[in-house]
Amino acid sequence: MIELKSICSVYPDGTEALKQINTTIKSGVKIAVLGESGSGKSTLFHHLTGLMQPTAGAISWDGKELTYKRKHLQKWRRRIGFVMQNPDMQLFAPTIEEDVMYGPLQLGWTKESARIAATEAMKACGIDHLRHKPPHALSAGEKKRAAIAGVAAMNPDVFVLDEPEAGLDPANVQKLVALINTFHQRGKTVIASTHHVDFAYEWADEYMILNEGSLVKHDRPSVVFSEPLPSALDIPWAFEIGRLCGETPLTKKDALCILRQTMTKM
Amino acid sequence: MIELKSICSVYPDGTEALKQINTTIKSGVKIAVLGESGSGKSTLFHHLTGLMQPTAGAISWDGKELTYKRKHLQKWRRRIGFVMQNPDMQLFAPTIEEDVMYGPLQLGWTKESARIAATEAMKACGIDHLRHKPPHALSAGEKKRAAIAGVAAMNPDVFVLDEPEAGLDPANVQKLVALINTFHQRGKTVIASTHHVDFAYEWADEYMILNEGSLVKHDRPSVVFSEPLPSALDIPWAFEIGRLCGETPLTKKDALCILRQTMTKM
Amino acid sequence: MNVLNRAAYNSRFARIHPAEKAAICLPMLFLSLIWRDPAATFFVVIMASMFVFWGGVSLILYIRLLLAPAAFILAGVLPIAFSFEGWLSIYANKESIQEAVTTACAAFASAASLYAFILTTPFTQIIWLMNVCKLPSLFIEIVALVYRFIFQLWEKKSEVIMAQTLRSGRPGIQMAARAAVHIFTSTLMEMNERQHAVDLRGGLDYIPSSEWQSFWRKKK
Amino acid sequence: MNKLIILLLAVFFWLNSYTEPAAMHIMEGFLPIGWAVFWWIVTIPFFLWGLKTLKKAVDENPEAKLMIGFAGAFAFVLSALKIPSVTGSSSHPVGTALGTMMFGPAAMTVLGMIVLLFQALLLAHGGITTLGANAFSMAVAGPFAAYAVYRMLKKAGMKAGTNAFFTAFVANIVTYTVTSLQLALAFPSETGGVYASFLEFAGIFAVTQVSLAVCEGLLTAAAVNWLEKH
Repeated sequence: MIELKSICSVYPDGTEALKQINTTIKSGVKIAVLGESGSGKSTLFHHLTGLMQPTAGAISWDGKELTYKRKHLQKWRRRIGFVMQNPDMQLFAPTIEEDVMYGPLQLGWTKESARIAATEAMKACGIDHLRHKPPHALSAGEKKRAAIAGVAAMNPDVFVLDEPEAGLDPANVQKLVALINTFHQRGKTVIASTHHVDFAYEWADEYMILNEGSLVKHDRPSVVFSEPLPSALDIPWAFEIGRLCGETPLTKKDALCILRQTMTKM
Repeated sequence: MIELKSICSVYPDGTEALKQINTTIKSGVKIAVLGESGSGKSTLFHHLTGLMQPTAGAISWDGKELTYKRKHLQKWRRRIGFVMQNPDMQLFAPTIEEDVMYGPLQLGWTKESARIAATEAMKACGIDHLRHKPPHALSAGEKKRAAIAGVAAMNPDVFVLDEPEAGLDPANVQKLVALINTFHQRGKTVIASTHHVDFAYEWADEYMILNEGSLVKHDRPSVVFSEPLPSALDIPWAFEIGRLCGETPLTKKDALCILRQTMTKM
Repeated sequence: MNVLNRAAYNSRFARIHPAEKAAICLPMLFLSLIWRDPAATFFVVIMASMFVFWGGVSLILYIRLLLAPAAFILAGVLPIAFSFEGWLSIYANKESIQEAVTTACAAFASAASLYAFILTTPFTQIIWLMNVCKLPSLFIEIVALVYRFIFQLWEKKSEVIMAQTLRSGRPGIQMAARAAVHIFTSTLMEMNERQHAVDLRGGLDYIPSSEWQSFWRKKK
Repeated sequence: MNKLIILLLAVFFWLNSYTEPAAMHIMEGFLPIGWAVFWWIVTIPFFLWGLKTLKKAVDENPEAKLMIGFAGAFAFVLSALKIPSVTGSSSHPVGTALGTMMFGPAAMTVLGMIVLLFQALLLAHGGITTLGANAFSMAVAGPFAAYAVYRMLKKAGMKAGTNAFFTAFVANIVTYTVTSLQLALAFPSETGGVYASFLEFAGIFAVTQVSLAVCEGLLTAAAVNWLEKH
């Protein structure tokens, strides 16, 4: 369980990127973080992963506060894996396999155990067959999954994904959703930001809504989407249709199927 | 009117990127190009803008075939503006204003007329207030609009946009749709590729569907979405709802409104 | 680097005509070079600080910037002040120490005036100034390109370093080396796309096109 | 190969962190005005010559401009990579030898001056009045010496990698020697004149400079081998 206690973040030039964030992230949940560009999603992730130190407030894991000492940070990042938005800069080793093994090797694992962890992560992400290719030979969807595999190989408890579906085609988005659910089944926590609320609706248990640096809401979808949202955010199609039909479909297919049934019944 | 006559494109390594593309792009239409990653969307755009020369076939404008001579290419590109997916590749002047004025000045316009064109383009794209900033100080959405402004300042007849909405938040996507419609009202042709069919449905008159290098379809939405699509593509929510309710809403708001009315009527 | 650049285009003088700023800062620079004297140093440093303060730049940043050369100057003037006289015997006299002091003063004062200029003048204006000074156009074009690319590469660098940090990479020299190699190869991969962009926009000639405000003339 | 380059680059950065930057870049205002002007005058002809060769290259192949822009930006970022402070540090232009072999010594003069200009204006490191002197040591003397060695060894039939090692080694040592000489000329010693002063300026940094030169030699050799393969 991660607790954020009145986290404030002020940039050197005085802009307040985060204002008094208070919330708790239970383990094993899937959280979608919504909010327009500049609302503080990335900054929040930088604080979650210890890349930035809050101006005020504290962050703790199971009651133990993050001290920002080197040892503690290392341990923290071992448990919380962050996949950045642009996979190009994240895949820095000459081949995919070497890249996925980078994290475990940095943690001081033996080559053997690093290779085993990497192989498993690559399999989970469906890029096992690409292991000997250089990163630039991969498609956008494959690169994204390779970046996720590099984090998964370290076997963290929490996955933080920054706009994972940006630029992916629908087939790759479906693979991503499946991957998120795989992690969830293994007991991991998944936190992902996105601009596409329909994508989020397919997998998220909880939603965090950020607006101008404040955490406006953090709740289940039934609560979040029943109340008015900040102007720039949409309500998922499936939620609206479900509400009209009195059911709770999550995917497009289910929603349209239910809609069709309801319409013919009447 | 642009005509593509059995365009084939083969890469040096032997992969066929485009297979026998035959179609006509009428002036003043808004076309969405759909297809999964690697289906040839980008290659098609490279051919449209004369960046690549087809292995076989020809491309012509109002019956005049593109010869790929420097003079002709220059004239061609003056009339077709291409906004690439990654705006960083395209913004190379030290400030936004200079960057937007760049194209007109390269065409040999006077500074005065270039400034007038640039100011108008920046206003249309909503980045007028950023004119004196360097490109690296802008957000992703602002950079994208700056890149579009740089193309718009040259006042081309056709705008070709490669995945313009990738990575934009809903508010910026709405601005983009408005911008596309502005161009349309001024009599311009707009061709944009995207992975988000719901975004395309809000503005597109026609759809091109690419699959493994072949142009599977090029038609109006009512035709395209009534027939079976390649597996990786979705049907827009609004289209489905419209079909069920017997109307043709384009945006989410309209579709849900119509749906609500239909449901209560019954 | 980013700090200096951001300070420059956020300063109150960012839109002021670069020639006017140069007309204030460069004479101070030459003054401190010619008039190598502690009194001149004092005068120039005070003037430069006032200019920076008036320009709305944080004085703390300015002082922090000036401290760095101060250390270098000290290291640099030691060999001027002292000389070896025979094996392991160090010699200094009044003249050589005097020379060391004036050199240090001149260096410090000129650094102060140069930094005052840098902190209030965005690099784009410096490019414009070069153009007015009739420097060769190819040189200016390359400078403008380098300026833009530096920040793109810098962004990449920050991302690679961050990606390594996140995966338990230890900050240090090896990380920097890995980043350097990755930036180099990934940039080469992009070259084709960049060339396409250049072709599409009709060339790479830099044509300066900005307009500035003035300290004294009211805007039309 | 990639790993070797990373390793050598790491050693290079490490060695570089022990060099006093003032020794490699003459600070703004450090030189008396007479010497500052003198070095500007000496450098300018080389600069103009370099610009002429660049112009010819760009006219023949317009795509070269983009490449030159990137070479300059990369050299700058590399020199600023090591220490994340306000001013940045590490002054030595890595890759003088590589650039000389690729673009020729005259073109390197222009590129080197651009890098020095950005170091002065974006990193506040080096200076404008002393740019002439710095450019002469780093962008004129270094590349031209390197080019002479490169041509000589190439004629002698030496392998590209080994050649690159010596080229880079000489570029580094010549740059450093010329900088020391410039300082000695401006500030001759009371007792021993220019010569004693030169030994003094040169002596302080001899140890790190020679090891740096060896390391840059190895690095350049590895880079040349890597580029040949790709």
